[in-house]
Amino acid sequence: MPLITYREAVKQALDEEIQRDENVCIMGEEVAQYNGAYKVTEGLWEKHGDKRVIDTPISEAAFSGLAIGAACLGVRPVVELMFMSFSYVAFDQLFNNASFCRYMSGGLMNVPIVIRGPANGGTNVGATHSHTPENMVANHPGLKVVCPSNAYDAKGLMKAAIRDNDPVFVMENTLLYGQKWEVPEEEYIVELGVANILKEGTDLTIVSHGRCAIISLQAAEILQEKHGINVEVVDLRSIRPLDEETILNSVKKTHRAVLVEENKPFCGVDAQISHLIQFRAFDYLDAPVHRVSAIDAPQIYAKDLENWQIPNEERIIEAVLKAMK
Amino acid sequence: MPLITYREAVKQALDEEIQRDENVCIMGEEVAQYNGAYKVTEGLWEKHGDKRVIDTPISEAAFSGLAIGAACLGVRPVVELMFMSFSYVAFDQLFNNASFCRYMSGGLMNVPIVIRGPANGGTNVGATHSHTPENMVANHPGLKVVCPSNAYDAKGLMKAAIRDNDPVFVMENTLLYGQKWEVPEEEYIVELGVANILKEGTDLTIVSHGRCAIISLQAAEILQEKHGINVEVVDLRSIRPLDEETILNSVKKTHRAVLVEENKPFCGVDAQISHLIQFRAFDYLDAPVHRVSAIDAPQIYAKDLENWQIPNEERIIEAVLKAMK
Amino acid sequence: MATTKKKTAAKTATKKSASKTSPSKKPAKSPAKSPAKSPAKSPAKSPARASAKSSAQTAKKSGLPKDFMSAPINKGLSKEAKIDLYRTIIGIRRFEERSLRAYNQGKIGGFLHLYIGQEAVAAGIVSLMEENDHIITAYRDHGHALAVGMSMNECMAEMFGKHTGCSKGKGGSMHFFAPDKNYWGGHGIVAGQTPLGAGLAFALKYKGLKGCAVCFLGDGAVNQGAFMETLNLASLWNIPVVFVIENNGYSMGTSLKRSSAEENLAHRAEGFDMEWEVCNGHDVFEVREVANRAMVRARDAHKPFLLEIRTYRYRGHSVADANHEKYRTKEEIEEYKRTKDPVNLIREQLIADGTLTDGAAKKIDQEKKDEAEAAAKFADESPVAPRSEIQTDVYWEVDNDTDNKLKGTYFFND
Amino acid sequence: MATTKKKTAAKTATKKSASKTSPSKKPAKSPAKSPAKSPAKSPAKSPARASAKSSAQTAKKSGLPKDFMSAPINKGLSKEAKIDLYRTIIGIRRFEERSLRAYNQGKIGGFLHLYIGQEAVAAGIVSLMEENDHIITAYRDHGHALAVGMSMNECMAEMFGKHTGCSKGKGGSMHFFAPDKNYWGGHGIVAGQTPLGAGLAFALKYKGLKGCAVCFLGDGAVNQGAFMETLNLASLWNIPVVFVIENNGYSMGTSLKRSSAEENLAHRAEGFDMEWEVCNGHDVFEVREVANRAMVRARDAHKPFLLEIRTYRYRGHSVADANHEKYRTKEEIEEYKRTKDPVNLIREQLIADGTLTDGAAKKIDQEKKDEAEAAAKFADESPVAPRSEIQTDVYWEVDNDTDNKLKGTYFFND
Ligand SMILES: Cc1ncc(C[n+]2csc(CCOP(=O)(O)OP(=O)(O)O)c2C)c(N)n1
Ligand SMILES: Cc1ncc(C[n+]2csc(CCOP(=O)(O)OP(=O)(O)O)c2C)c(N)n1
Ligand SMILES: [Mg+2]
Ligand SMILES: [Mg+2]
Repeated sequence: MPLITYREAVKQALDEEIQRDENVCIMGEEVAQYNGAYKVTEGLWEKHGDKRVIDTPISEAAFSGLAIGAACLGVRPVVELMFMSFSYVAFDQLFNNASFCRYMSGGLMNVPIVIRGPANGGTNVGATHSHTPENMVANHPGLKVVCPSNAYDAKGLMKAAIRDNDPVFVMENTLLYGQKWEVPEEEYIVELGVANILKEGTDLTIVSHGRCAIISLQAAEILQEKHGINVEVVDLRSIRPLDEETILNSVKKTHRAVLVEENKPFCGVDAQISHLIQFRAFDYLDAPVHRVSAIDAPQIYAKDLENWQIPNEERIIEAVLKAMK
Repeated sequence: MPLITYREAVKQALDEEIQRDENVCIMGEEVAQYNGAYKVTEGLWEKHGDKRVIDTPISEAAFSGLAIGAACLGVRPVVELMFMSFSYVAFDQLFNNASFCRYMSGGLMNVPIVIRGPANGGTNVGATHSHTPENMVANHPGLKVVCPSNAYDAKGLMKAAIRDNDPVFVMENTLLYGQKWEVPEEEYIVELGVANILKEGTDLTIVSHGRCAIISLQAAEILQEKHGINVEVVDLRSIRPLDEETILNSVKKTHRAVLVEENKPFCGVDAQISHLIQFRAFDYLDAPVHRVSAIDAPQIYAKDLENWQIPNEERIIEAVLKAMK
Repeated sequence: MATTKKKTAAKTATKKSASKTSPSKKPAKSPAKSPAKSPAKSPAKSPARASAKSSAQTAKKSGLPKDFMSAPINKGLSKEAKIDLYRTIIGIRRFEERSLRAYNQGKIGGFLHLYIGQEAVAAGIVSLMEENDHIITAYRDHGHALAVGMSMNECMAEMFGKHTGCSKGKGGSMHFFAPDKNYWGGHGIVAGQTPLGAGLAFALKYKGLKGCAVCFLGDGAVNQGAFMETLNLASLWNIPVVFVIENNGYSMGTSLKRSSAEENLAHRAEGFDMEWEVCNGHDVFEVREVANRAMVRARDAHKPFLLEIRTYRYRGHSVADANHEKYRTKEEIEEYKRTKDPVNLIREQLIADGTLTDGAAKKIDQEKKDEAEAAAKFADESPVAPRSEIQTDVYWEVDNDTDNKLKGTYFFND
Repeated sequence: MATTKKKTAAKTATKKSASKTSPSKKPAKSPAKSPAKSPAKSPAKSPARASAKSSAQTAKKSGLPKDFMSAPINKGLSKEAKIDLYRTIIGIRRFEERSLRAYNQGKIGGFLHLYIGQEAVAAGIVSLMEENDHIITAYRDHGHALAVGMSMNECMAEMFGKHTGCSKGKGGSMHFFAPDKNYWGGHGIVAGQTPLGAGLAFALKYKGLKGCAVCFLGDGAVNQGAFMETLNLASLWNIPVVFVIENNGYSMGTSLKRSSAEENLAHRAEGFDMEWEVCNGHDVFEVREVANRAMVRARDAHKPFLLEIRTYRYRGHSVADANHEKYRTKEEIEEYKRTKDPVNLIREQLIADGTLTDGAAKKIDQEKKDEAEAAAKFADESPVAPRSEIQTDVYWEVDNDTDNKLKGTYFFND
């Protein structure tokens, strides 16, 4: 299988879906002529032209809402937010209109849009550009959200998201864009709602999503080597819908869980996962569910400090060792 | 002590603080000449005039942000959102600027504003007007949020919030505005971060906030009478800061917990409380922590169905009985 | 009233200087010199009087008040079409009156924003809709709903929160939808529908369909950022959307002049290089004449348009607004009712031109009263949806998962 | 360039008709007739050329290009004050150049938005600030920071992420603050600072202080809803805020004409009944002359103002923008540098009027280079804050809780 970058994987998904369905179009700031702030859409405008790949002014509320309206009539827009942080200026459109219109119309309409863009810290861009709002998306029934941790999932989930008839947020990660994974040349889809066991293990379950799943995997390898602890790593991939069974089966096997994410802790995704585990696997737990989240403060700018603020191997290992006690 | 309404209690707090500190002013849609959409500010404009009680256009982002800017220079604005739902159109101002400016300036500034307004369902106004965003507020370090469940707390917490030097959200409830409680005539403050035990009990702890705490208390009385179960009811009052010790001490005593809130379940406040309890009181728990939240769907309009969607005595009792098994 | 047209080219430095250096024009411009007192500014104080003054201006220009019934778009109307306009207008009125009663009887909960007084706007514009035209509006959405042909039954039942309602009782008064009739709601967040309106129009252009979207909003809604962003986007991208500001002079208790610094709301269009026009909303034929030009232009040239229609609501902002005779005078309300009532006006017009007799008009009126009454009965007798319906219509994929192929958990209650 | 003034009264129906019915004025208006080709529109394509054309227009009107140095506000400047302007402008340039080197050396992370080319705007406006004037800007904030008197050390250290930085390394390049110098940041979200700017001005008026707030934003930022809402609010409430659009022709890779339907951005002010003006930004004396009027008016009359200043950035949007010679031509950049460089211009002006000698100018230049170099050294040698600092400066109450009286938990890591 060819090794391609996460960036390339997302682009392939977009490119293929644009070709597959004439209703699929991409809009966002700098996605067309500039090739995307992170070059995810590189070449797509040149290939598909103004109609399918559309540069917008810096008006996230307007173009997000416009995408929702267009979706009513069968267009299937993929809206790029240059950073998911910018969902804050389009919050009402995305978290009220995209999420609730179907319901308020008694099911008469649906909103097949994709909102995609990076949602991560670790790049020293400070508090205003480092949001990871998957918890807020998942809090809103009517919305779906996935957080691909690698190129394979990024492509497969993006294609699933575009074909889905509900609004789906795809949370990408600028730190992963340049990393490579094996991705098959044949067409494939990664279904929403299916977690991925990155590493089997017996002693403890790490549940994670997005880039943190990769860091967790690295931590698991160190734990195996240095501490002889055999950790199972579950990569959620999809937050809503959520693959509860895979989480629960793993914890029922290992009896311990550490949850790792970049969200700020108060009501992060892992607060929900923690509740789920203790609620549905209470009798299987040999220790409380531990969490490793971003250190609870606005995202700091300084590189060294931010690298400590978001989960890293060291902090994960520390939490696992505590949970093993 | 005089019996006064929740509405009157909030108004007294506003009135007294306006008189105490010349920098305190109120702004929002219809707060002045119209006396407030829910009459919370009735009479204040007449009494204090244009400077202190200010009607705004329907521009939540602009006037919320304006309040933040004014706070930089020592004004202490109390911003009314006619519904907390409308925080969605001011999300960036409230959840980026109010929360992060202090941090990004390395502590050179602070933002002493209050954001207040009703955040509740149960009034048949549908999905767009029934948000309970205290979970999202609490997710953002730099913000504080309180949810008074009665007139006494409403007044005391409002005064604490106005005197606080950080941004504080006060989540009120339209269903409580007309209800009466005893409120002393002397000045008092309810400090942030202190929970209130509404009822002592031995068998199980209900943790709740806002109007749900009142419903929980009623459910607890029924449980006592009909089922002989002696429930302790903890009213959080303040979500961030959070009185973790009161929650934990209660659970350590009762060994069981049911969490009740109006939030939608995925990453509701109670997901965080559930994690807290299992993490810090793991060995004390005789049963998993149960939750009663809004039934997971956009808020429904139909009265009967909405009354079922948000927590009610029946659903709480059912959960307690399950948790007692 | 004067239809206030653009495109004047009043936009560049040169132009500014030009107008400054032509003092001989000043007399003609005098009303504009002190904007606060100009006639066009006064509707906020009293729409009724303002409109009267504006008509006077038109009269000055053209010699006579314009007879909109004889404008080309109206002249061609069949007798039946004209009667239909009357039927729609009076139907909305009777429906609203009946729903007000139901609200007062406690049958309708939450909010009830009545459209009484504004009927000719929705009726006029919807009567111009062609196959590929779509509309969307805010929470004051009953008039538009009935105008596109939704039944009184489904609308009334929706407000009663019944399963037979157009949105199964899930949306309520503010959230009527009929996509099959090109009606996309019914939206509760002020101006929240405006980007969606542009999106409908965007889709038409994207798909190569000849049509336009009409997006209604209130005079208070113009101060929401999402709307202003959308004006720029619509103009920049040449989207065939017509924004109709139903300027009834108030947003809740706030008069126009207390909410917008520039009271000529449509004038904002110029900052986005967009065409605009202002007209009155009580004469359905005026609404049709003006809106038709905007809609034709949108369809033909893929150009957006900002149309401000001066109208009036008789009732409070919502039924809960008991204050509405505090922030405006009883006289102001009565004056409008007396001189500009849309129901009376069209009835008089149609009787005058022989389309209707007094008797025929009364008969239609009675039919609509009966229909509204029957709708209330229907709504009352309809069942509430079962509790299981709380969690349907959330996700299309879940609702249509007939083979149970979906993976993962979609709902999260314990 | 022509300073394009308001208030023309071009706002009402009457006025519109007037301008339409005066064909004799048409020649004077001809550039405006096809806006897409009018000189005022061309900056998006090429600010350099456009400004030239506009100056020509001024010349036509006044006979000669305006000499801004002899305008009253500038004529009174002491020699030292003029040299200070030069010092500020060249100081910004040298600081930016040095920080670019530091970025390329990997010493600065994240974003780096350079102000090179725009120096005269911040320098000119800040030089007009009085005791109660306050400023706020976006992420391209180094020029304003240095102009208000922040030290190169604290600014450079901030970008290096060091504890000695103005924000202790917590804010980074986009988030410089100096409240003691009336400088309120440094804000990363496009237009997010604009309501705050109005709030600063609101507070001045509230407290009865005579002053104004100047709020800077970019040409791309004008299309954010929050900004447009704020325009209305500022005008409606008569808030003494001056919005300065630093129109450098591009928002990232998007030229003005691809982001705003109406390219005369300041023209939007009319839709909010607000005064506006347009000027060039390369001549610090022009900036001062025009901005002074706006600021005086704001202070004296409590009136907002929308000022569009045409300027240019030499570098990419941020240093990461390697594309910037793709969306604009090398010639466009070179032309601006050659004919309008703010550093060269003021140096020439001050040498011409005898304020500076060539030698004295070079000496100042060298001082600033040395200062920037020293700042880089200072930053490099400064310590990073300890990890415990991650959780300080979040809440004022926590930071100032010297008696440990606060109740409850404020931070939530396991
Ligand atoms: C964002 C937002 N802010 C406030 C409200 C509350 N609200 C509902 S309608 C309304 C007044 C709107 O007035 P206008 O736009 O003139 O429409 P009208 O009611 O006159 O039809 C207000 C303030 C809301 N629904 N949404
Ligand atoms: C709400 C929001 N959307 C997008 C961005 C990303 N972004 C940062 S700067 C910028 C361009 C802004 O251009 P302009 O306002 O002209 O200012 P300039 O960079 O030219 O100074 C964009 C799109 C952002 N920071 N915030
Ligand atoms: Mg109105
Ligand atoms: Mg720019």
